[in-house]
Amino acid sequence: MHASIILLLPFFSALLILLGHRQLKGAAVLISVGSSIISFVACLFFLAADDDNKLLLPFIEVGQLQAGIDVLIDKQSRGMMFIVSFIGMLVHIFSLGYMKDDDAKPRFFGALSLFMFSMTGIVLAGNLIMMFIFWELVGLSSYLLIGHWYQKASAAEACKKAFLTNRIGDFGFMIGILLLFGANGGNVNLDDLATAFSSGPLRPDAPGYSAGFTTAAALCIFLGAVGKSAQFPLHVWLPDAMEGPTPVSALIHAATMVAAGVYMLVRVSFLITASPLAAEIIAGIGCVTALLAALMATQQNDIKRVLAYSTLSQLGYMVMAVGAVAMAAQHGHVPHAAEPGHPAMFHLYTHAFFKAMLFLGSGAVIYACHHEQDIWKMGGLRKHMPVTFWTFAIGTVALMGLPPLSGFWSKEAVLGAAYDSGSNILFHAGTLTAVLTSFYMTRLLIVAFLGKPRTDSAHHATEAPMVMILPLAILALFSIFSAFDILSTPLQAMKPPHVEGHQTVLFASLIALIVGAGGAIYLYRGKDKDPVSIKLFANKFYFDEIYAVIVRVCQDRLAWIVTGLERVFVDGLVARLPAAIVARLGAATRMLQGGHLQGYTFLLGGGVIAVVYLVVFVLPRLGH
Amino acid sequence: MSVFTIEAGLALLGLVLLLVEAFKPDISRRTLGLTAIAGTALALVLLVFAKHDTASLPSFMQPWHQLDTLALFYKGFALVITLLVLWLTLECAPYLTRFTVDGKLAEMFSLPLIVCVGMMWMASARDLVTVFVALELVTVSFYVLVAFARKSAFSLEAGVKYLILGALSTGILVYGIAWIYGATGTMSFDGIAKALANPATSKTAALFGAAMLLCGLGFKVAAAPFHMWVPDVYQGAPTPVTAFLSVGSKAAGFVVLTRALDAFLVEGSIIATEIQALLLVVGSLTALLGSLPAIFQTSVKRLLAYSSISHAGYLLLALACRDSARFDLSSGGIVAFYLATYLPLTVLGFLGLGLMRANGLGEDIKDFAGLAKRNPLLALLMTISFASLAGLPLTAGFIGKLFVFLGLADHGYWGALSCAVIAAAAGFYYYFKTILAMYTSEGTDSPALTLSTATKSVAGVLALTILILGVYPKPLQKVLTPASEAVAVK
Amino acid sequence: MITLGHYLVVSGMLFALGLAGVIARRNIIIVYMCLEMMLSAANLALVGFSRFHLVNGLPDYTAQSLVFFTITVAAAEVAVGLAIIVALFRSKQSVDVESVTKLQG
Amino acid sequence: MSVLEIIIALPLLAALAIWLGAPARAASLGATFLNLILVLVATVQYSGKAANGLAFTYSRPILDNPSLSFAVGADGISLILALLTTLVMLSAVWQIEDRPNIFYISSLLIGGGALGAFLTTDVFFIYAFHELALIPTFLMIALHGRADAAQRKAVAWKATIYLGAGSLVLLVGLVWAVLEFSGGSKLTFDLEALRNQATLTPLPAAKQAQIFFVLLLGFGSLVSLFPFHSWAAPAYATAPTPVAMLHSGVLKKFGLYGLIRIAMPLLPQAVHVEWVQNALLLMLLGNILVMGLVTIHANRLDDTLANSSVMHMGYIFLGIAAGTEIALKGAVILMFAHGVSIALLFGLCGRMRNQLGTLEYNKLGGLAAHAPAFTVLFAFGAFASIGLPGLTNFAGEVMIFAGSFTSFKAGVLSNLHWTVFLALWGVVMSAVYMLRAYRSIFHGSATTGLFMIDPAVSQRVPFILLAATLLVTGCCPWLLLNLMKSAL
Repeated sequence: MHASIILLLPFFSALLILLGHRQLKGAAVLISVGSSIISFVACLFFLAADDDNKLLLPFIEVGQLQAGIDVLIDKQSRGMMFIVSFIGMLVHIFSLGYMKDDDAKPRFFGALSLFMFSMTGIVLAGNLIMMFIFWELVGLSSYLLIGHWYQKASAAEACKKAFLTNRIGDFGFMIGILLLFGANGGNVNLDDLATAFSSGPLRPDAPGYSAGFTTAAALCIFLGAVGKSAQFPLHVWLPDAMEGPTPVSALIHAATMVAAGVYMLVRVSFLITASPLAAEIIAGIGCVTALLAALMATQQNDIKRVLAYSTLSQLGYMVMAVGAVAMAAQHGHVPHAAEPGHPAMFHLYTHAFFKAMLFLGSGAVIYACHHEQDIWKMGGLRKHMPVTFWTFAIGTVALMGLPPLSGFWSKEAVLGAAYDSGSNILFHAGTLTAVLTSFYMTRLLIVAFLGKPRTDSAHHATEAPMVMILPLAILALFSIFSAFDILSTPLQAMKPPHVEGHQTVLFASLIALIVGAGGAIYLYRGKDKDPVSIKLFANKFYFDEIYAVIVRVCQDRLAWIVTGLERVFVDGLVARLPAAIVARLGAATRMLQGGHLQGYTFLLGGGVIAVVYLVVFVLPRLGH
Repeated sequence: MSVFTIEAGLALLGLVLLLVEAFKPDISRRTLGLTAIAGTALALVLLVFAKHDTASLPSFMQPWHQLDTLALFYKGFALVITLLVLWLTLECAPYLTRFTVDGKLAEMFSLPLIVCVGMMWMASARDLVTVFVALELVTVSFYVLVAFARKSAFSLEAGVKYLILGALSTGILVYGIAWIYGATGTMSFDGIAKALANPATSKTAALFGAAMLLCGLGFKVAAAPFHMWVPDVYQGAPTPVTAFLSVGSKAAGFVVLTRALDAFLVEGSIIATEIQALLLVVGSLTALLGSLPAIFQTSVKRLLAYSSISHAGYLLLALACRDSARFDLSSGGIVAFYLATYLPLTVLGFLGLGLMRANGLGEDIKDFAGLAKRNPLLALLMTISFASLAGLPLTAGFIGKLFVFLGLADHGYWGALSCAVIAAAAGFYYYFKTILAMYTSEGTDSPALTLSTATKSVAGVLALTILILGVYPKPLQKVLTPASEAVAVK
Repeated sequence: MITLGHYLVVSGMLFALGLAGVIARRNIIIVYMCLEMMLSAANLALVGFSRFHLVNGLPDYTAQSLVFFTITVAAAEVAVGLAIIVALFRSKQSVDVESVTKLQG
Repeated sequence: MSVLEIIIALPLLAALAIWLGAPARAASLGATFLNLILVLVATVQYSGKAANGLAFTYSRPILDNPSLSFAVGADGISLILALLTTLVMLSAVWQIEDRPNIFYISSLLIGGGALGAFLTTDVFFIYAFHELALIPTFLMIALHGRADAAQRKAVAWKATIYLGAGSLVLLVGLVWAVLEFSGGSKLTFDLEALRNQATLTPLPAAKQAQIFFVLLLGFGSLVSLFPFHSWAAPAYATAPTPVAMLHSGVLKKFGLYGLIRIAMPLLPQAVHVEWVQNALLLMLLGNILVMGLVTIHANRLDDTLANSSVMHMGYIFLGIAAGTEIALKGAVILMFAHGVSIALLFGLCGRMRNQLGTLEYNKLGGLAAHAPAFTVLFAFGAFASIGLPGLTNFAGEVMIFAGSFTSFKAGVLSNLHWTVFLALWGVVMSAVYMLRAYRSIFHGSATTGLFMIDPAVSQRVPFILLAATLLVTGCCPWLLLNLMKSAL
């Protein structure tokens, strides 16, 4: 019951607003915000819902293909649902302030409702096809929201890029689903798949088991997560997605949607655990993403971009954790606990709060500085916007992993998983990333908030209105306390059991914190411009440029060539050549009708002779 | 009443009209035409009520004259086409008289009656002598008809070409008859069939005779490679005569071909395989040689001539498919069916052409431009006619083609089928080209065309016939079904 | 002894000559005469076949009846044909086959 | 007398009435609206009676042997396509404004032909009704197409010759099938009888494959199966709006319908014969990949839409190549979905051309600012054709893909499966060109001088109708699937 309210309320809200926003006008905003609040309340009840797996609505039911809208209620979905509806509600409220002067407010809120609907769908999805459906729909809402200011060319390009990059991921996701669909006799229900992998026809000792298949399926599914969670090499869309309004960045491109990839990977962890190779690759990709993104973040000057790369990096962390946990499980390191826990999900949970807050904080800053986003044009905001500063600072240290804030616990869990995976590289890279995280976040805080205002807009900045401050404050509280049992238990966070004896991990994370923060303070205190300049990082390892070349060569140039070939050969051989032959024959046969009587008599006589010759001499010889 | 009496009466009427014109020169052509039309119509009515079996004939006629369903059908067919041609002549008279001596048209009303009698006779022929005589009656009359508009250089040229080539084919035909007689020792179709089924008969002589005979007949039905005269003669001849040639003369040729082939391809015939192969080759070639040169035609009349050749190809292919146990119609029946559906299409097409001429317009495709604006009804009727000629379904033209395709596929003659398909595909081009011209906006500034009520109704009936036969061919099949039984019994 | 073969050879030669004449000659009158020759060839063949095809010891006269028809028809053809050729001559002042080439294509 | 006969006759009679002088708009809107209602009622009635077998049957013999009859009857597949036809026909007719009567007449003829093809059960009439649309399509493109006279005539010729030749090949295939499956001595064109015979005495697979291939070539050229597709894109890009809507949306589905209704049941094993399947897979990959790239290369909206419509046929063919129940039903759903979405897009495209005079991407931009409703409607079409869940196309595509995988054994990938993977890449490509189009036309800043405003509400109705159909059947594809419970 609650599940259907949570799912359908935003759907109808979105439908109503998107189709009738002209008529609704201001009411559209109320509908959207109202529905988000009601969903949140319903979600509080949902937290207490029993584990369940039931069909909500039919969709396609033909033969083996039984793809309905069915909900899978367990700890993971309850916890995730809370994050989504809670942050969703706060972002709705924040947007009331942030988008106050926007002409297209109804459209914005409509798309936001659409997003809430689709994200809820992903969270509740009980089978992979349903998950794919909502997977695509979050892509759509993300597209609409990034392109909210479509008049700006950069926004228009960014939303297109986001959608297309995600499409590439979905390409793999769908293949993965199809492989599982075929192999498991048409059943892609998550519960049933898990059973099939543990004791069903897909278990490793079953007859006809194919390790290659399992790896392929796992990697294909993973490709979906690569797209959605912006992992290397499909990470390029996320920084550009910052073209959308900042609340959107907070909700979609930091806290929830991009985390959907991780959520989904944890959902299919049975599959990843079944394939050592896939687990290693996943961990490796996560690790590379975390590290690369952190490196890129150190040289960004746009406040939202820093946060975006940070998000990338943290998502990489989570994905690495997924892989690492699976690797650990393959080595027999299964943490025994009554309650299911997962470092990736736990990090997702804490990260959602502080990263959403950071984004909203940056939103408040941008709002205050009249849409100035360059941190070097800010400075000294601490005095003008104290609440924003303090919440931002809390978020920063939480992200850096300062004990005992929530980020510390989850980061330690992730590093612990990397440590347990048995791969030193993962652990070292993870630690290095932690160093860099501390470094760039401290840099951000120092440059944007401390020191003196460097421009007029920073000078005249004033604190944001209440509707924007309030969500910040609430999120700040969660950033601090969410990792403690007092919150994490009722909120059904998948906190992994704390394993004693991980001294190395603890030290590593603390040292990383100190080194990174110290380095940043040393380098950036009181600076008016960036003392470090590393082109490679600033230009994001030239990924965009490389991809531009690939697209130009592999797509546009290829399209040009193929179009030419199609016109010349296909059209030429199949259509124009026969047409030309027939036309030539027509002209030739027409020559027979020259109008000369002698020619006709000749042909007639010749015809007679030919016919007689044929009938009397040739045909009898042929035998039939 | 005996059918023979009707034929004799019709011939008499033709002669009387000829004499009346000669001795009473001031008689109006309208009177003459209406008399001829009335006579033909009466004959048609009488035919329905006449005695319909061979036994009703005088016994001396029975060896060379028969009255099976096929014969009766073709007799009716001949009367209908003659009726239409006479009416068409009347319609085109004001234009035609400009090219005739003294503006007289008498022969144009009397000779068609003679031709009609010849065709009716041919339908009943049981031996080669009768065939020859009836055929020549038709052919010689046509020499006159084709060249009738003597003041027109085109008509005269067509007449000369038809005369020379027709006479040449007559020679070949007779020579073929001679050799068939030599090989089989008989002139009657029954006897020939019997002799050919006898392995002792000389195969080479029979083959030689049959080939020559088929060449001669091939000329009449415009089979390739004896089709060269068709475009020139059709284009040059007065439009009613062209329609008559295209439908009547061709039908007459095919009825003889049907009879002859029934004999040649009889069960156990020593020359069956060769003749059948020849028919397939000639049929395919005809369909192609009719269709391909038409692609570049600019004269609609000439286009219809090529179309007529192409249709002859399909008909030959239908004849090549013998013994289709799977449908009720024999190949002869299919040919009759095809010709019956072909009649309204062609006549409607030539009617349109004649009306264009009567309104002082040309016969080129460009003259058709904007017809839809000038006279929407005529454009629609012509569209129906041309679509049907192209073989579009839901029109009569399609059913016949379907039968041909069915027969070819049933026998596994895939090569011939491919040729037929190519020819039909090319056909789409030139028929649609004419249709397109009628609807273009160019030429819409020309004056509107007006049609008399009689014209409208005749054309309307023809168009309706095309459509009705296209969706409800059952009655026609009913008429023809006993015919096929009669053929099968033989 | 003159056999059927002799008749047929002669008839064949006549026919071939006629055909050759039709194809080769340019004067329509001569062409027309060659056509008559072809008909004669056919007649000769018919008569020959008839003579050597004995029914009850007598030649079979069906073929010879056709010969009479052929001769008649040939006469009719000539009558009509010459009329047309004369008309042609009147309008073109020529009886050359090349004078009728307007209709083509 | 069956209600289906009325449904078929209505548009044809309306066309005749207009020719005779009836008010064109009123007559055609009335007829098409009434038709939509009738089809909806029939559909509801059909799904009410357990959706089993053929319904509303009635037969009028027109020839004894070979036995032909004007036999009507509908099962779920026919009804879905009839629904598509009436929907598109109503929208197409509605959006015609201030054009000569021939626009109405030809729309009605094309629609009526399609209805006849979908609702009759005699192979003869199925074939015949399709051909009925040939002349109106030809004339409309040649006379009222959107290019200079020489070019539009060339395009019309190409399409007509292609369609004509294709239908002749098809005729050969049908004739062959009729001969093989008539059984006994009597020839019959009755589809049910042929199907019964096919189940009683199935042909050897090798022979089935031969017949199927001929039918595939015939039907395929009508559906623009690669490499017989080169007529389609220029024809749709050039055709006047209602013709483009009806032909690409409805009439083109005839070939697919024929394959599913005639070829597949008669020759069930044919697609599983290796060479046939491989050939079909190659050809449909041509549609998807080659035409996908060609579409990406297009730089005008009409070109993009026309080529995309060719490309998307590949997916439906994939459903046929897979040949399983799920895939075939998916193919039917996709036929419906594609018909509605492409008709919507062509309709909007025509409007744009009328208002703006150009469809070139580099001359357009920022249209969303002044025409929000138009933009939303276009987005429905565009995202439907991308295969966004919630719009009908997705349901069809996912069923086709899933249907291709029902026989999958872990670790063994057949050609079919590889094709599915490549086809999935095509989905990415379609997103590329559609979003590029959307971006260039609606996003960005408005180009000077070129801007359009939303159509009046009454003029939006046809497009809203189509968009709503996409949404409703997209969210509830079971509405359509319920109709096909016993089909296939």
